[in-house]
Amino acid sequence: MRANYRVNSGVRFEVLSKDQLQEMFDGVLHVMDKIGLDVHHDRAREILAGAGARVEGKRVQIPPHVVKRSLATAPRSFTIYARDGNPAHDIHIGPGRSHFGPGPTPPNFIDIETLERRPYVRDDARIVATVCDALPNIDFCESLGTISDVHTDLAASYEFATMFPKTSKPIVAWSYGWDDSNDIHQIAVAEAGGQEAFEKRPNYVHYCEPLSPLVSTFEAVDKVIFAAEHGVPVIFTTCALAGGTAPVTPAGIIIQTTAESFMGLVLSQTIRPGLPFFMGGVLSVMDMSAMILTYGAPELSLMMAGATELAHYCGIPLWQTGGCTDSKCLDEQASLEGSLSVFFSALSGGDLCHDVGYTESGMTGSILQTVMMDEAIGYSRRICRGIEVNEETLAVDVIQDVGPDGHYLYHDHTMRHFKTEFWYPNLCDRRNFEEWDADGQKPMRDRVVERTREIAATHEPSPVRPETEKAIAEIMEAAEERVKDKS
Amino acid sequence: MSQILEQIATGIIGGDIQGVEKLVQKALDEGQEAETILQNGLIVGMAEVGKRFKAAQMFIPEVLRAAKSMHGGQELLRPLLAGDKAGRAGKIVIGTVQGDLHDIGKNLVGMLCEGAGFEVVDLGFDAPPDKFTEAIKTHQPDIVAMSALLTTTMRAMGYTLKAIEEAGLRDKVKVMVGGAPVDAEFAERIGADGYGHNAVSGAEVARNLIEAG
Amino acid sequence: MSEILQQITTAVMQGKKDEIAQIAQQAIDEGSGAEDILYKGLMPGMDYVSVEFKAGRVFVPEVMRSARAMLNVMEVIKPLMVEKGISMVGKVLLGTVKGDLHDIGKNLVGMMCEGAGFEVRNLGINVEPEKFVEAVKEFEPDIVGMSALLTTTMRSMGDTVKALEEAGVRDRVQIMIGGAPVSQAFADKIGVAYAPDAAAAADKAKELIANSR
Amino acid sequence: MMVNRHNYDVNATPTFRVLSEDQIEAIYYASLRVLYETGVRVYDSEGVDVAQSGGAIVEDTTEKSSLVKVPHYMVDKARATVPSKVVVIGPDRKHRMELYKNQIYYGGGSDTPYTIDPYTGERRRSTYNDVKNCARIAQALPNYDFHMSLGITQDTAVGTYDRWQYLAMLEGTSKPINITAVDIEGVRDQLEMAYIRVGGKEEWRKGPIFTLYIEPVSPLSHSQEVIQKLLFCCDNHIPFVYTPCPLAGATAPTTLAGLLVQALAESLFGIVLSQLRNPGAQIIIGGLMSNMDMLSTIYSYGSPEMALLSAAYTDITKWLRVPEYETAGCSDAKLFDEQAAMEGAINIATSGLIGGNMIHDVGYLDSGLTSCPELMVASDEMIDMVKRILQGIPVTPEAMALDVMEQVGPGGHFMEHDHTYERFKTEIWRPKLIDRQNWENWNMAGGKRYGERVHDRVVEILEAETEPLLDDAMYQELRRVCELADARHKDEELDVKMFV
Repeated sequence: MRANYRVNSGVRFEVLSKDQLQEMFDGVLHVMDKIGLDVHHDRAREILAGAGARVEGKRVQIPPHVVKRSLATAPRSFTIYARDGNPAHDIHIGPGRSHFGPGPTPPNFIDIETLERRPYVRDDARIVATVCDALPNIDFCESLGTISDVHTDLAASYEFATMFPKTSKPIVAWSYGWDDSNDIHQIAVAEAGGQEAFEKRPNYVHYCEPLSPLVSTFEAVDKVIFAAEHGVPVIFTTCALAGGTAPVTPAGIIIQTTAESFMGLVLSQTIRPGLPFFMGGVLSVMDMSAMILTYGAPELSLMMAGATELAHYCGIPLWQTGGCTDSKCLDEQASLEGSLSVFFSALSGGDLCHDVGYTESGMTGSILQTVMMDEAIGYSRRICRGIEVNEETLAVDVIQDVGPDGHYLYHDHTMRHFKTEFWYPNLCDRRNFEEWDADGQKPMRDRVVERTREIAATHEPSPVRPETEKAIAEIMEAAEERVKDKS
Repeated sequence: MSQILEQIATGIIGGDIQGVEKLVQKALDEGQEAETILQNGLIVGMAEVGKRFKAAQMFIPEVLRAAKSMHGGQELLRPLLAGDKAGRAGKIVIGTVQGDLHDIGKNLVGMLCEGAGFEVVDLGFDAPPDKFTEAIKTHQPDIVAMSALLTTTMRAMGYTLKAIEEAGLRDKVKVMVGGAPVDAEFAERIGADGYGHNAVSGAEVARNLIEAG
Repeated sequence: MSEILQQITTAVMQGKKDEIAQIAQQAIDEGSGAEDILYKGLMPGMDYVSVEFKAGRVFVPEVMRSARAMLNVMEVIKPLMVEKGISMVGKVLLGTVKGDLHDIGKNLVGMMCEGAGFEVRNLGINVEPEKFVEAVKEFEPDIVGMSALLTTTMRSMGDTVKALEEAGVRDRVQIMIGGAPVSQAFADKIGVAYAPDAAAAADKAKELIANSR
Repeated sequence: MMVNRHNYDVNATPTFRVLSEDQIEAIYYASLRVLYETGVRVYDSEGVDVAQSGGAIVEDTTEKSSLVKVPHYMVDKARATVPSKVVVIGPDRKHRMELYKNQIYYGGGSDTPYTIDPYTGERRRSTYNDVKNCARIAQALPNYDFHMSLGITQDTAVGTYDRWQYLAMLEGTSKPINITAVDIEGVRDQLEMAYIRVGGKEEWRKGPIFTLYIEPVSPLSHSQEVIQKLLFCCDNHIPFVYTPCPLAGATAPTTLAGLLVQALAESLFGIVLSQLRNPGAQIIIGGLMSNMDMLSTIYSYGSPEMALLSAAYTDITKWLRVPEYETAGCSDAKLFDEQAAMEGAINIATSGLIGGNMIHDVGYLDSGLTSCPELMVASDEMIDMVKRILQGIPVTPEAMALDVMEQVGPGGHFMEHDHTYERFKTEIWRPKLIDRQNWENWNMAGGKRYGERVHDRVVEILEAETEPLLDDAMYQELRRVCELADARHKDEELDVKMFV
């Protein structure tokens, strides 16, 4: 019998100490209170003023107690449900868990047949949803593109309408504004069986993106209001560039983006206390030569890990970023950049890690990258699971049994554990040279393409209810009607 | 095919060591021919195991279990089987060569060869050339298999082959080699008859050498 | 005289934004003309910076400094230029289109164009088509540059082009566009020029000027 | 007002741990039990005598070996004298490794039978020239702190390959080297070569220029060669790496904790024996532990378990206060591809985070059978990225930049601010071969994959004119040691040009 014994369940990773986190949190409160943010939305400013904010023109300053009140009502743990009731597809947000999925809105897509870069089209949404549904380490779905072959105003509506029937994993939805948010919500509600049922088991999350530095745009705020009024879990995340739209120092950018995100927090919690809220955002550096927001920088991993710890310190989940790259093709750079950020995201326990499948600094979505990163996520998850230490795993008796110069291949202990202790890859090739050689010397990217095509061609996601199919058709018809006079 | 033979095959696949022995005994008690039990039960099961392993549906520890069950069943049948080999695929003398203490690869090959129906004589690791020649004289194997994990100890394979030649035994046995740094080119250079690039292929090569006579 | 112009060039290259105005004043006092200061002092410095930037040896914040240094001198010599009727390479009017609050890319373009010797007027973000029209009439630019970061606001680019046409000023200016979702294909569709990034935008501006003259 | 913070914890770097202190102790005490109750097999009578003289129980003695059981107090005693810090300095007296606690140094791996030809991309047997080329690449890469051969010379005699290999490395690099030796004569010759290179025995004592790689066989077996090398190192002030290579599921328990128990018992025996022989003898324990892939039967160099075990073992060695031999930058891929990048990136990250001291095998492919110059160059960049992450997030008023945000204000930008100008070069990591251009520019530049750019860099390094590291006289002197060794081995058949 042991006493006073403490174990690590999984590995331990920490970027910031508690004291440092408190100091950064105080910095966030300072920014919100003393500098304030510009909020380009009249009604939002009214709501915020009602909650105790000081409003002058567009500038909104929020005192610390108002922020803290909102933090107190926002939950740390909750569930986003699979639309079909498949518990394996539910996402349980809470300490020590990280989840992964693609990202929204790149203009381009890598065609999985021709492997060429071209504008994102509607059928790509189907492919992305189908493949995400099948991948073992992808937990939620996002489109990886903005549909270019439908009416511009309906890109988001069509995106959701196309993806929703093709995956039962929760979708993170993106939209332009109120109308298409409503299209999306009606589809989700139809499947859930009504607004009340939806609120009990929300099956999607809404994504809103304000601006850095310290600007809440009309659309982003409008969508938060929509989400709060309809009980949709919400993400409020800026996309800041250290050295461009945020301080060049990691502590500075984390503080600024947190303040930007907290504007959405206060707004959403004021409208609907208890609404699940994800703090953002995408934190990376501006490459001072290429003038891009880099999606492959080591700073992204570092800053996102710091932001995750700050969010958790504040008691709310984080919208993480990883599995993305600045590479223009499926290559070694895409793999190493994506793998590093995925690994650090998993280590830090970012609650929803998105952009798995972003390439070319977010300009091109690639489901091939997602498929490749699925492997890196599985790999990272095995490491994060750590090492279990107990009498059975210490195996002193087994070592005694086998003895010097023996082997463990026949041992019962091996039979008991070899499947759970070891991770088995899908894409990493561990055959010896001769077998690999005989099979055509394929690099991993070839296997990625093969696997992607195979999944896209063969995977059958669980269908939506027939009523939902009908509802989707009606909702989209009404939407077309709504925009028919706009160019 | 009778039900009991199917059960034996299933037992092999499941690596049920005791179960297979019991079933083989039962089949004998029921009056089945030993040769039938071997061909339509044990070997059928093991063939399936090989197939599943290649398809990544079975893992090495399971394959080794299956091999052991196969071996157990076969031992029961052996006295009843006709012919000088008594149902065996052949006899192998196996060892890790002199100077090399790594024997995990050699162990794997040995176990898989047993599963393939061979009688295996294991000389252990760090086995000098004369230990091999002695063993050939004593056990009269069909095949001598040598393993090495180090580039430096690979040369002991050459020395051993030479010793076998000098003892006038070279034409009595087939010689196969394997191990991480060994490749087909090297095997050819020292005059071995076969090369296995991993444990599974080692067992296959052994079978092919026997079939080729 | 050329020594002091050399000093100005060096000060631009090194981004000495505070010291440079003094050096320029000294140059004027010593009898340098505005044209010399601009074309033999400032521009060679900016050309160097621009080449180094494209080679990846000088970085955005440094280019910013150099551009700022140049602008500080421009403040000093502007009255002289007006007096003598000396013009810059050209005039560029910039803005992020209506509905879009993204600023950073457009600011980079502004800086690069300034560095290339253009006079730049920046209309800021969320710029209505009418505001572009007004500014074209008043500022009389050679080039109008528009930026958008959102797919939805890309439409405003088309609207702005239309508004310029309707106001009858479309043929007085060249138009170029840029921003993450913007492509050559889209630019072709609305009949304007396209630049994939800020450095390319400055080159494009120069090219448009050269073609128009 | 200047106010200092106190009672304030600072994470100066990210912190990473696999095992809690209680778990480390559970593993440690379990290995003490293995050492005493199961024992280790020792195939060297001198080694057995040394152990016995220190109090070990010797049983089951055969013609070749004995079972040696080590009581706990012997381990305690050895731990009291084993150095917590080992220093190795390259022959240029500049590149140095201070191996202790959380110091990290990256370097290659030893003796792969194959190398990927840097020009043709084909896998073939490694030659003297390959070893020299890998050393030259290591010399050129800033994140390589030490070197190992990354190829076994196979166009020299097998019995003396190690001297030639060392000569090839000395021709290519002036960084510290972890050598291998074919036998005790090989160590002796290479030590002589090191004396020549560094200017005599006294100079060596000031800072040894190599460590010797010694590998006992798992489970729990210590060959004559291994023990003899260990004793020789203890007697001659040679720091050495004592690293078993247990394979979970084959030569060690399948459960990772069990593997750690066994590996630690194997290392502790090395510590005990070395400290009995010469208290203060410099030993580095490791470090290469992984699982057998149960489908392919390979020793996996790219598995997450490898990364995890190496990190966990570092936790243990830090607790023991003994320098650690970590493993990273390696893969099971057969060429430098996305798999090699993925496995390499993550295991480089874990090794850097955990702070393993001497992190080897950077550049290994094909489960340790093939060395790859491209993976070396790519790893250099990955290590650089990880080092950026290791700088952590300083939380100071300057870094928090609240005043800067106020000056810039909502909707502004930071590109022109002094705060950015003064820091961007240190805060923003610059890639070397990673490409961040936009699609148009990348496409215009030829649209190359990362692997192609890495390949170009390899060729560039190899074709660059560099000053020879050895002057002709020294080269001849070193070469003479190799030739004398060849002369002693000239009667061995099958030896010369065995492979190539």
